[in-house]
Amino acid sequence: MQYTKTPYQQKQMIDANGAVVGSLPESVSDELLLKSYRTMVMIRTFDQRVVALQRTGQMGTYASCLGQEAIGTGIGLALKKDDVFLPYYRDQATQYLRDIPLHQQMQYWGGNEWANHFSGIAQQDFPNCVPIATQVTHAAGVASAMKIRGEKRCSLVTCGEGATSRGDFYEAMNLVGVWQLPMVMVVNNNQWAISVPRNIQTGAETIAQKAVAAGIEGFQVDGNDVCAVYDAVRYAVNKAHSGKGGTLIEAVSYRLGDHTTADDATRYRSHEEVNEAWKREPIKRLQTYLHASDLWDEDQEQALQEHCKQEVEQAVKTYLSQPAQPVADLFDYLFEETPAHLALQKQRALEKMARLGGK
Amino acid sequence: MQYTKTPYQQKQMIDANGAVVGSLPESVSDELLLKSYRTMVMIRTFDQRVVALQRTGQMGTYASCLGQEAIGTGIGLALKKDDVFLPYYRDQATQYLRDIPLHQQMQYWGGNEWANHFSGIAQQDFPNCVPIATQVTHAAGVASAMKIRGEKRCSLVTCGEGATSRGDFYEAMNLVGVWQLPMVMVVNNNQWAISVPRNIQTGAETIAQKAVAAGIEGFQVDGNDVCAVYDAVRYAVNKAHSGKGGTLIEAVSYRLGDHTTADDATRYRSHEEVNEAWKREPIKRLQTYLHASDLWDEDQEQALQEHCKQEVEQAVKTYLSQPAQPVADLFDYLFEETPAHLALQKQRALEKMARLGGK
Amino acid sequence: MGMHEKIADLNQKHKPVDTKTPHVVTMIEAINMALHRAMDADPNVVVLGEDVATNGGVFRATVGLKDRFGHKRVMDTPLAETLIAGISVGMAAQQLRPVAEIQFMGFIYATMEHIVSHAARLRNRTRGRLTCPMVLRAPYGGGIHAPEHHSESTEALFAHIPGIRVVIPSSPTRAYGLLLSAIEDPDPVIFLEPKRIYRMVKQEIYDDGVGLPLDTCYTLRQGEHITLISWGAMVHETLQAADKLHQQGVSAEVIDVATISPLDIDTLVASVQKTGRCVIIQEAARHCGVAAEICAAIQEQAFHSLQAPIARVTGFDTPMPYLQRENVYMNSASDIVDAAIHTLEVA
Amino acid sequence: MGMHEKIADLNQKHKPVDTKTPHVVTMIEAINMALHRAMDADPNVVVLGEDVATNGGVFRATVGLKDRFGHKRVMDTPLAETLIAGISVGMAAQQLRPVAEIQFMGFIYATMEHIVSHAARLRNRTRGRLTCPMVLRAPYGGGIHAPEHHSESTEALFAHIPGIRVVIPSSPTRAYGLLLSAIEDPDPVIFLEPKRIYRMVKQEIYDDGVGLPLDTCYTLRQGEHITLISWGAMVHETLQAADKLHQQGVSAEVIDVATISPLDIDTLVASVQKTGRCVIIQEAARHCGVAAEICAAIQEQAFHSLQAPIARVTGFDTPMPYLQRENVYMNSASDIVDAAIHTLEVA
Ligand SMILES: Cc1ncc(C[n+]2csc(CCOP(=O)(O)OP(=O)(O)O)c2C)c(N)n1
Ligand SMILES: Cc1ncc(C[n+]2csc(CCOP(=O)(O)OP(=O)(O)O)c2C)c(N)n1
Ligand SMILES: [Mg+2]
Ligand SMILES: [Mg+2]
Repeated sequence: MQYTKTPYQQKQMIDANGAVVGSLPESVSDELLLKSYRTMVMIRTFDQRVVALQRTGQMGTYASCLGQEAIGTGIGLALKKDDVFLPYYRDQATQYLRDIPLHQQMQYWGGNEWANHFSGIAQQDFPNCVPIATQVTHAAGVASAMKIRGEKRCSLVTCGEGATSRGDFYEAMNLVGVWQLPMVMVVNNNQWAISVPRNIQTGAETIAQKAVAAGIEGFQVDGNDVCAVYDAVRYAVNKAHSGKGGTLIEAVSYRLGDHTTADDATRYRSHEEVNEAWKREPIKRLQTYLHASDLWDEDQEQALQEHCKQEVEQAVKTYLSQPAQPVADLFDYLFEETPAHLALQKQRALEKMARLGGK
Repeated sequence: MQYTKTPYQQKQMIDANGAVVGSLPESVSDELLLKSYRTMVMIRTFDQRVVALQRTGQMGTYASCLGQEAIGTGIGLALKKDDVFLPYYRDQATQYLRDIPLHQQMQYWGGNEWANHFSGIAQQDFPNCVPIATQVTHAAGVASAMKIRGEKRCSLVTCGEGATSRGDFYEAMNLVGVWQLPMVMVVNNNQWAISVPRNIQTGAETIAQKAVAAGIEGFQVDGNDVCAVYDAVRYAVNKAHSGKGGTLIEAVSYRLGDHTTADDATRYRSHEEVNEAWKREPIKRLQTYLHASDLWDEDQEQALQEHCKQEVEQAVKTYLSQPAQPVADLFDYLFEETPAHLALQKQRALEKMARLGGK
Repeated sequence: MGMHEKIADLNQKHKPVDTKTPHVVTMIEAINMALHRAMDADPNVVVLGEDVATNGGVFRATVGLKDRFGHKRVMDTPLAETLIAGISVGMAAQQLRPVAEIQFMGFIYATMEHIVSHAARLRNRTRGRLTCPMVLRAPYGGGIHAPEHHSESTEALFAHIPGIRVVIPSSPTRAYGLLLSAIEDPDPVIFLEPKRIYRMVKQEIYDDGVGLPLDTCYTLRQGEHITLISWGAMVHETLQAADKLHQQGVSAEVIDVATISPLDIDTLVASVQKTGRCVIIQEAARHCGVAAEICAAIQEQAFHSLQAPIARVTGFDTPMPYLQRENVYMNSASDIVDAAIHTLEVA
Repeated sequence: MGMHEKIADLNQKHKPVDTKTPHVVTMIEAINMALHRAMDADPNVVVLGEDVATNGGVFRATVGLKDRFGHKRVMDTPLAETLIAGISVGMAAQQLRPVAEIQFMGFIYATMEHIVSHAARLRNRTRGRLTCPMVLRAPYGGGIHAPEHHSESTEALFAHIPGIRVVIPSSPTRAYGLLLSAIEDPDPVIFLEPKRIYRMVKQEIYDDGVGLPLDTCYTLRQGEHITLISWGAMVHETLQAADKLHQQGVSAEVIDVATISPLDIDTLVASVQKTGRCVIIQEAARHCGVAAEICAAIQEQAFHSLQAPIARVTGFDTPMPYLQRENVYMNSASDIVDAAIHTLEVA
């Protein structure tokens, strides 16, 4: 067998103008569309509020998901509760749909390890992963455990297109291929890895084609089209559950914000490019479609905006009232039983805090 | 663009029976065929003698290239003197053609760092690389240097098919694609990585298709057909020299021997498989072709066998008479100038050797 | 520390284990026995690595496991160390107990990101929600005339990392007991096997599934005049040195550190408080090795007992030479004796 | 140690450099200045890493270089640390002088195989035929309230590896001079930049291309009663501690180790022989850190001068906590003063 290039068809259901391409599949119900929309609006509200918190010194460095809400939302809606989600760090929407409260997500970015203490359906999910691409390998391990035990579950991992340059990405994908692991890889191709544009990240025409290296299925979807993302992930999850192996999904989107609050993207990319990208962003198009389909009206929009604002403000309040964790916690979770040397160091830290009048 | 599977055509010129497939290209002259043949016979003679040395305790662990002589030979004949060769550890033939004397190759396997002190056209070549796949990344660095300086040279790196599972392989190949590096990657797919067969190494149908992940050209050649290997490498080297980027060549062959002298392959593979593979080995088919084309006769064969034996025996003699390196050498090549602590340690080592009556 | 309790959980058929008959085994056989025992006792234990399944490992540590426990629990991985470490983290987070083999310690560096940034932190990062009960086994150390990169002893790199245990056996008995405990341990363990002594001595072992504690040093020989501290293969030269010293009228205490991180410093300090003199022997390069930590910690806590500077017998700050000169690198019992005598001569 | 000689080799146009006017700069500016100077002086110097070209580095260390020297010499790489280290080895073997940036030390672990197994060994392995004059720069250390993995100080891992230098500046002057020497050095250098003090103080620097020696410690303050040894950002707390001690009538000698491997032990030993007491301060986790080596080496060589155990002020054996508790991890000048007083109180 060899592989030859053929013209590519990116999967899309609702285009940038809110028009349906072909027809929506059965899996995409009105209810789903409305839930998608509500989720995306909530997450955008959250996102902008957290950026504001950071600007006023009440938050650590934060990675905004502005413009990429459809990816996290599509994933969150398609993933099943027994599956395991391994995020990178722009997965606010998925985490929200995995029932991780907004204030807990704030607590993470605010710098408190207790934020990673998920419960409910996220109980086995991984926390955000900072060392790029390493989570892809963990996901292969999680999927291996599922396969070894013969469970009908899968792991779903996300990463950026920059992450696809790292060895971890390929080593893990290769394993997915050869062990036929129940695993879904979703690449958020937001065109930038900090200041490095997609075209100097790899010579491959698409990220999706990297799947060929592992002998697995790979395809591109419009990552600003929540329906397309949802449908693609649903397909890949079902495939994984039925023992047919892994899938690489390239969700093509755009990072409308800075890389993080520590970054200033005007240094390396043009306003024009960003303005162009705004025309394809995910929320507006779905709103247009919902309006056009009489699924949504101005009152509902008003109510939703108000609701989201309130929820987010409530989360901010909870977040800001959460105390820093007890100092002892820094020492007691390295090992199941705290060894002697750490017990000693803990004691010293507590004494020091006491001396300094700290809590 | 997307990639679709199409039936594969492995490049081959002289088949397992010694028959020409299609016709030989101009680049493959009679002279070249004869030189190929002579080289392969020399290397096989060398290889078997080194294994014997190891069995009698006169040699360290050795990785035989039995059955894979065509790959190293094709590379060595196609590579230009200003190019840089980065081998893995089954490249005895290429190293021989890069003028690294046989006794020096023995010295390497015999455990003496001076064996890596190449001169002549191998002056800038890398020594054998033990940590699997890391040399592929070095080759990308070498090619980057050439590209930065605008030189008409390339790097050529080899590895096994097992090595293609490692992150280094993909990270480097990705760079070759995106920086359009003058680099040739030749994978010796000898079907086994110690005890692990090709089909549990990767789910990809071919190693060649991994090139798709990097957006570079990749193809398979019959690695037992020295003409096909030569022609493929020649093509890739020319392409690199003319600024058209990198190539992945999968040379399909078979490891007829144990993995190394420390291995016993009968533990994990069948005699039948090995016997089948012997029918496709590279030397016999070329001999058949040369005889059939009246380029070779029995007398020449006798003379060649005799010549190779003598050369190899001469090399053995030289190797066995080489002293171990001076102890001081262990300390004097870590840094250009030996720092104080190493000078002290050297002194202690020399004193110890003196006490023990060692040289 | 025993694994008996777990046998009840076992959801697959297993041969009854004879715990009464002693086996006279080498260290590599003891490791193989412990792996069998652990897999038998707990269905969550899985073994993975390069050539560990069909081939039984290049040193035969995993021989027989695949036939006994099947390919789902004994897995040949693709050739990728980062992957091996990384999937172990993922498996462990799913409550498996992966025992991964890195074929030689010289190829362990590609695992470091997963060990340092993930295995060592998963429990802490999630405040105990996800844990990482994995073992990363690797043959380590020199002295077998192997090719380049096959003789490394860079245990210090792992010893510096908070959140993992680093365990090194030096006899068949300790290999069996420490490996069982490492596998049973709820946290990640780097288990380094001194390959030079894989087949050096045999000991009588009962395959009783009883682990040895990971939080203690092992005093192998009591003594009054000087404390000799070592771990791994060098324990053997250290014991020989103690014999030679004994012939010279010197009574040396010999301690096998066994778990180099977290360290049982109390045992070491108590010994030096008794003897007043100390030599630490490591095979690894000198600069920033584990001997430095032990030395620093002892002088902190036993300063007033010390009658002489603590001496270190270590490898050179060079790579292990290619095999023709390997012998120059390795320290012998005489080198240890010399250092001890020198230390004893300090007034 | 100057780079003047090399300017003659220069085969590309460059602005004449004003070496007479003093620049008042922060450490990050000094690093940027040194990079400009080195690239100006030697066309073989190339800069590579993530976001180093167009963006000028996430800390602005490489700002201006791409515009000045072009994209062939200042390269944004794909996001792959193993690659960055590995291609640097390949480039260096071809006589370039790559200065590679790892964006944060927390992402340096993926480079370890290339550093340990190749960069550190290329000269030795080929008996001087191929060499590896590369510099691997990385911002390191905590104290800037960054996300997880952005505050690591694992310099001990590199310090243990034979064949590389590990250099850590602690002021703009030393950053400028040490970086120039690191780039000019014919062997691999790990250059760790304490990011907490990137912009903390300014110093007057002449952009004269003169490097500072890599084989010496820097005595920043002479003293009689106690020796305080540190490196990196903690040098600042150490100097503050010396001030406080001075107010209490204690004269403390302060030494910035600067190059932690190979170590200039002589300067340290001489100081402790004079003062008889010593505190070593490191930001990193305690167990098997560089302080342990310094402690071990000093007690070996200055045993009879020591009037008190050598004390270590170190980080805890935990990862750096998420930012809300970072302050608990970091030691302050008072912590150092306490340790010094404690040491001085030993009879
Ligand atoms: C191993 C590693 N290297 C470098 C970094 C620093 N870093 C953080 S995000 C980032 C870019 C990631 O780009 P991409 O994968 O495209 O994801 P995006 O942020 O665009 O969503 C880099 C270089 C890191 N976190 N981990
Ligand atoms: C990083 C690394 N891991 C493991 C090894 C041990 N090892 C040596 S050769 C080998 C198999 C290599 O297989 P392949 O790449 O197919 O090359 P071949 O030996 O078959 O030519 C292994 C696992 C090594 N040398 N380096
Ligand atoms: Mg991106
Ligand atoms: Mg192979």
